[in-house]
Amino acid sequence: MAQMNMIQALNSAMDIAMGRDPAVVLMGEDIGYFGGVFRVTDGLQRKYGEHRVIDSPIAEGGIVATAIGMAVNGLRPVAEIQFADYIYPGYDQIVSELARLRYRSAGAFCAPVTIRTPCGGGIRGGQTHSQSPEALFTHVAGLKVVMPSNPFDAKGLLIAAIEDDDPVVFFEPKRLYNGPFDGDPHKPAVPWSTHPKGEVPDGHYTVPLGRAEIVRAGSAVTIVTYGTMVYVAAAAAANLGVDAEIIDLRTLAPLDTDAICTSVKKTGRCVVAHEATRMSGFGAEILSVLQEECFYDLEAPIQRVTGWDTPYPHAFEWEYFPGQKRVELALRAVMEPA
Amino acid sequence: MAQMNMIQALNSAMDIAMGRDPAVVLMGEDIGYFGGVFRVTDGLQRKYGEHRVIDSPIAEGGIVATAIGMAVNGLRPVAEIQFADYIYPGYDQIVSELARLRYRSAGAFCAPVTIRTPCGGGIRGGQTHSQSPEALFTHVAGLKVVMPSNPFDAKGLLIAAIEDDDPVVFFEPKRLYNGPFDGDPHKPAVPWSTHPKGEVPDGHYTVPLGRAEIVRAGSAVTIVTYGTMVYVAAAAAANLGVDAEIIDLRTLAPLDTDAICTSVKKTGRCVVAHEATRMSGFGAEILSVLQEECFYDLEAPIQRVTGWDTPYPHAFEWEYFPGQKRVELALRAVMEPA
Amino acid sequence: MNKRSRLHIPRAPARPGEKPDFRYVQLSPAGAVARPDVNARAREIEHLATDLVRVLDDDGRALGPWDPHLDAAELQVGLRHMLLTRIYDDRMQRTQRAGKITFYMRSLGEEAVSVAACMALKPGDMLFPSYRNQGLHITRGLSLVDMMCQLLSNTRDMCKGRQLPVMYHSRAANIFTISGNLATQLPQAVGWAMAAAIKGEDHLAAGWLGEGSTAEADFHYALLFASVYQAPAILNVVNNQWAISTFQGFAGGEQRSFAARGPGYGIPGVRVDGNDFLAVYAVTRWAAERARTGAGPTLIEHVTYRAAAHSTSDDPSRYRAKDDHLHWPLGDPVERLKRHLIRLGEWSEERHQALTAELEALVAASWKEAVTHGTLTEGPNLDPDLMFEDVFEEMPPHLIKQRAALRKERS
Amino acid sequence: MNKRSRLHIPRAPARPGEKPDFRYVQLSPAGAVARPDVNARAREIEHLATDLVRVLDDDGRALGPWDPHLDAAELQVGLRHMLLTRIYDDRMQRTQRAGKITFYMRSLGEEAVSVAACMALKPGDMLFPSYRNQGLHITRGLSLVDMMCQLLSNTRDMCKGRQLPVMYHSRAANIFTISGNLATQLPQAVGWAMAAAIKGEDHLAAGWLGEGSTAEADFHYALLFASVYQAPAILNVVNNQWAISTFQGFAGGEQRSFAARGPGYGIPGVRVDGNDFLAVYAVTRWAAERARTGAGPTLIEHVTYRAAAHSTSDDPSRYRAKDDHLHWPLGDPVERLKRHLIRLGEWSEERHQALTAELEALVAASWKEAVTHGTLTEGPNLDPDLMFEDVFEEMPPHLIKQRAALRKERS
Ligand SMILES: Cc1ncc(C[n+]2csc(CCOP(=O)(O)OP(=O)(O)O)c2C)c(N)n1
Ligand SMILES: Cc1ncc(C[n+]2csc(CCOP(=O)(O)OP(=O)(O)O)c2C)c(N)n1
Ligand SMILES: [Mg+2]
Ligand SMILES: [Mg+2]
Repeated sequence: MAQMNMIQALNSAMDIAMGRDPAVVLMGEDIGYFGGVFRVTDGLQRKYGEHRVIDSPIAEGGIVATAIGMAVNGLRPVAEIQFADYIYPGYDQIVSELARLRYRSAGAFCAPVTIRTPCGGGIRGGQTHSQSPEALFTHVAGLKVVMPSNPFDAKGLLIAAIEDDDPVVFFEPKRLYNGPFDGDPHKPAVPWSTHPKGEVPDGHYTVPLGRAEIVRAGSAVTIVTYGTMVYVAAAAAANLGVDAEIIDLRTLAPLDTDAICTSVKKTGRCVVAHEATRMSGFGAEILSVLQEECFYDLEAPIQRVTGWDTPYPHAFEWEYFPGQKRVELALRAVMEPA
Repeated sequence: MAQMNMIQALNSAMDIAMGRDPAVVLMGEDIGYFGGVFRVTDGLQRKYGEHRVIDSPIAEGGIVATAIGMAVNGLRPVAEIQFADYIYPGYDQIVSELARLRYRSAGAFCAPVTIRTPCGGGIRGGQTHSQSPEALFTHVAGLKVVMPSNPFDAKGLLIAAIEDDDPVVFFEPKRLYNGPFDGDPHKPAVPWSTHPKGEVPDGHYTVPLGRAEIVRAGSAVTIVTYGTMVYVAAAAAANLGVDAEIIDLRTLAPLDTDAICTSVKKTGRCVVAHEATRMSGFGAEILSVLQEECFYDLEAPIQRVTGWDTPYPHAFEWEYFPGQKRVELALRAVMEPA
Repeated sequence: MNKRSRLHIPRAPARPGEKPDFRYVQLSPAGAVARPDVNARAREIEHLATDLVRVLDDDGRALGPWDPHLDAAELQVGLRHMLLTRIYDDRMQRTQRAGKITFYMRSLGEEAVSVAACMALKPGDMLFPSYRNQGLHITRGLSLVDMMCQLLSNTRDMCKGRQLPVMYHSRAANIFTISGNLATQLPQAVGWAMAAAIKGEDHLAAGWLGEGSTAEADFHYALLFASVYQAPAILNVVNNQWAISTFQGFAGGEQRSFAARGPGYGIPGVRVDGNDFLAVYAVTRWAAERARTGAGPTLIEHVTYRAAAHSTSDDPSRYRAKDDHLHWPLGDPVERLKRHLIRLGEWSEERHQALTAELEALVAASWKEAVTHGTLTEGPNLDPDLMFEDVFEEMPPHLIKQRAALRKERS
Repeated sequence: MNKRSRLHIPRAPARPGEKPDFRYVQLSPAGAVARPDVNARAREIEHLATDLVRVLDDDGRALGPWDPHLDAAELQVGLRHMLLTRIYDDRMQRTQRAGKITFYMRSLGEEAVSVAACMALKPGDMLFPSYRNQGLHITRGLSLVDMMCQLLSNTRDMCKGRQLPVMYHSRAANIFTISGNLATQLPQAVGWAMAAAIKGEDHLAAGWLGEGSTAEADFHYALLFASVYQAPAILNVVNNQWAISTFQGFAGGEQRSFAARGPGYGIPGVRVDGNDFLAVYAVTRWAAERARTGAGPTLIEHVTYRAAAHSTSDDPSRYRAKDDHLHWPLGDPVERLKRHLIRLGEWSEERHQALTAELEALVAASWKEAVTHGTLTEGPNLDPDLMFEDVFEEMPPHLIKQRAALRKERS
């Protein structure tokens, strides 16, 4: 076991996957010689060569398209999109092609491509380095959508994603790269070395796709969340002294319906939290599933805690970010409904 | 007053808008000389010339991008995307640029672009001529999203969209172009001339954006829907003899929360219906808003009626399409919950 | 808004009621264009993007350095594939008109583009077709019955009912699944070729798209990635002059040939007479040799004409001069190869008629067999449960639930 | 996977620890390239995409047909704008290092690209810059205080706190809002130019993007639409050799110049010495005349060097040879224009020092004023209510509600 931050854990996942399977190749902007703007692929080109860790032109659409072609020819490409905010030029190839290849060819062709991309705010990145566009992918049949919240899961999920024969869009909350973050920008940064999930096995393991984790058991209310908000939610619940059961979805699609319904049936109350904008965010799907499955168990309306329905503004980072206070207000509302 | 089908009504809307404002220009694939593959722009190039009704290269991204530039230079472009299934190459320009221009420049620049695009199934178009991707736009702050269900609304909403200073994505359910369609493919086609909403004023009028319409008042259950499903829902309710209040949203974003909440508070029961795939579809947002606002009024879980979470298959068009039977089952479930 | 607008609008050479006018097509005489070494640098052979490589002249003679010197048997096979493609197209068109299939797209007049190119490649080369390359499938020997079952979305449909007619594929024959979204297959072909290079394998990838589709971003990505990584790929632009109702000028063909895009990226671009079986064969061979010897990608513009409607949903009399394809200066690919073979003494009108009859019978027999597996209106039908398969490798819980819901709905 | 891979990987000429090596840059002597008529057809002037238009030689002489023959006063203004840009950059970089702004991007060594081009255009021409064109804003006379307030996201920020530093705009000065998404502005510029043509107005649009950004689809769209409609647009590729850590070869610059993309679309492409104020001015003028006389768009590749880091978040010592910009064969734009002026007898070291001091004082004074409107850490601050404005023209109910929720959260 080693201490790893999320960057190191992701790097280790790719290292392990490349070591085991010569078909695994990496491609992306600045990922090769330089090792990536967040250094997630650091050292891998030196180790595996320029033909397996490929610097690409700045063309997200071309990256996805050629990754599909490579995958059809037997490789397992892991494509990096430098920021999730820049994934849209690749959107057509992801939605119209990557997601549907297997279906339209009735299984004759498939493309086991993993698309890694840093998402989320909290690093003063302004509106084009802070987005959380996961809901734009969960609406697309044929895609698996993953967002880890810690180094251990990040490595296990990334290996699982690479080994999976379905395409996976893998979001990395960049604010968590170096440590858990509870939403308070004034507190000193906490490194992963102080966190149990910063203990990461050196070798091969997987965290299965499609399986949520209860990161804190509780009985008073369920908080369904993922990514950075796992820590914000925990802090908010602790502040209020609420015995919250906190579920880290880890995989958004396919959704682990059982896990969330079991919990909400037990607690009868629920808050759903994510960083992305509210309208048509993934929270709406979670809420809908719970309403459909647990209606008679609910003692109060499920509350959504989200970013606002605006772009992510540079100056108002912390007013935009769904911090502890916003979660607390939601918890209060769901605990003592008006 | 004239009898118009939806194609004629949309054509008339553009004709009126172009006649009143020389800044209105049209652009798209096959829209000029040919008048569009659905003939929605028929005759307009002859009337307004090749510099205002512009045949474009097959480049949806280029169409949106140049439309933005034209709008910034004082024009009001109406861009046609030939099928909603082909909007994705323009997605980056829509999401990253069109939707955010006003915001990022603090109002110094804006782009009053209307993007028209035929959507929905029911014409044996298979997976790439049948999609309903509206939820991919409702999640994007800064866009207005419209989907009319009849000629009268289509014309009034399109004029309103063109005159609006915000960007509008305007979905046209192509199965409704020639007549209302209640989901039964075996019944003979019904023309708009037999329908009151096929009566369309010749001149200028608007149907305001952001306002839903109660197309049938009722007390037993609310059906919130839009597009083709308006007629399917009505037929299903009639089949069951349920006194349903049917709300046609018309504008999805901004959502007319008041209209749907008022109705659901009255009926206590609700079915939400759309053609798009279920997971993270716009139905999830509607359901979530209702759950948040009307929790204590609900007597049964809100039911979603949707397309399945698969691509739209050619052979199984009617098994995929959310027809009367699917709505009936949902109505039953919400009327007599298990 | 009173000053004169300077917006330039490309103009189609002839609209309905006007006389067909193909003077805009730049021609070279058969045999006139030099055939450079496959290792020539893009910059040295830019003329290939402006000239028109032709081998067959109007009298059916094969001329000049691009003559591939195929033996008669090969030419006869080529003729057969082209003729079969045409007869198949014709029959399926009528089948659609009779309401037996929902949709069809012919390749009338463009058969050489697919057939000759396919014959010039090796079976291990991967093909990424557009919807108008049925000649590839026929040349690679797909069974007509299988193709027809796809058109019928019946129980033997290779796509399990999921795709519109003509969206074939064949894993066994190395033909990629056709997309309804234009141009997407081109950078995928380049990716496939990159993988072949990474693995050190000797296969190349060839992709096809219409000239109208070159406007899409994917064409640019394909050229760019192919150039940067010198991928063993052949990128084919089928310039049949029309994209539905839109003339090629709107795709940028007015200012410059489509082949000329290549040199801009450092990729040789070759303009070839797409209705000349020998020329298409020779240019494809040349490009394949380039790819296989590590000389990199080639862009080929096939100058041809869409003699038919865009699809069964289209009526070209609304936007172009009637029967204009009869005036097309490059003639008809089947007729031209036939004339050449007759001139060589290796073919005759009689043999041609016999072959035609044979192929018509083959198509008819295939159709008869295909419909036994079901039609649109008559069973046997595909099981709707299939709708939920292949979305993912394993069906996730929410789709199992939806499948159950559909079963309930249908019960 | 044992055969030799043929995947070609472009190689940077020098990585850390290696000697800078710029032999790959194709040069032409100053004055050597002919200046064609503005109405010459793209095909006749393809050499411009390979040659390098230069006016100033190493001794500061202006040579050849592209010499724009500017008078000394204009040259002095150009020098002043370039120097101010550099001093502003330098100061803002240090300000970021001191933690007073979150982010900054310098244009060190590329000042001529923006300043000379801007001076060659008319005030009514619309500019669509990238993030490294601050010379445009400075040349168009934006107040430094306004620019600094944008960097500070303070109460006078033109963007109301919504954009990262350097994402300026000016409606009054006809400078479009900068996007964080690369290349998107280029086809927008073409659309703007199309509208000018539709309206019959005499303005042109000019857009800039980095050579790395040319890989994006938007560059292709821009060239295509500009070509098809012959839009009055100038498309500028600033080839500063690097895109963050990635050498220009990965954008396709290894096989062919970026200017050469133009001819592929029928658009003249001109390769110009981007560090030569006179050459950039002359080429821009030529392109502007083309646009204004209806001769259509022009693609200009400015060959220059990113002397600084990509941004304050970047450390180039990780990926390129140290101090390599000192070996850049085209020198420094400020130094070259200064030498030229001195040679003309219109400038001196003393005047240069005085000007430097004056501009440093101006920048310092501007900063002093800017911070009175607030900094990152000290007020006055923007009202967070502003976050909900300008999403739409009128605030819709759900945003009014969210604004109320934020007020409650902050109370
Ligand atoms: C992305 C996308 N946009 C638009 C369409 C609609 N469409 C189908 S075929 C076609 C014309 C294509 O013309 P071309 O590429 O020249 O091919 P051809 O039909 O001539 O073989 C269009 C616009 C589509 N299928 N995909
Ligand atoms: C669509 C998109 N993809 C990726 C990025 C991240 N990014 C920002 S700047 C940059 C390099 C751009 O290089 P170039 O175009 O050469 O401009 P330069 O910085 O050299 O001026 C990258 C990759 C982005 N901003 N937008
Ligand atoms: Mg065509
Ligand atoms: Mg650069």
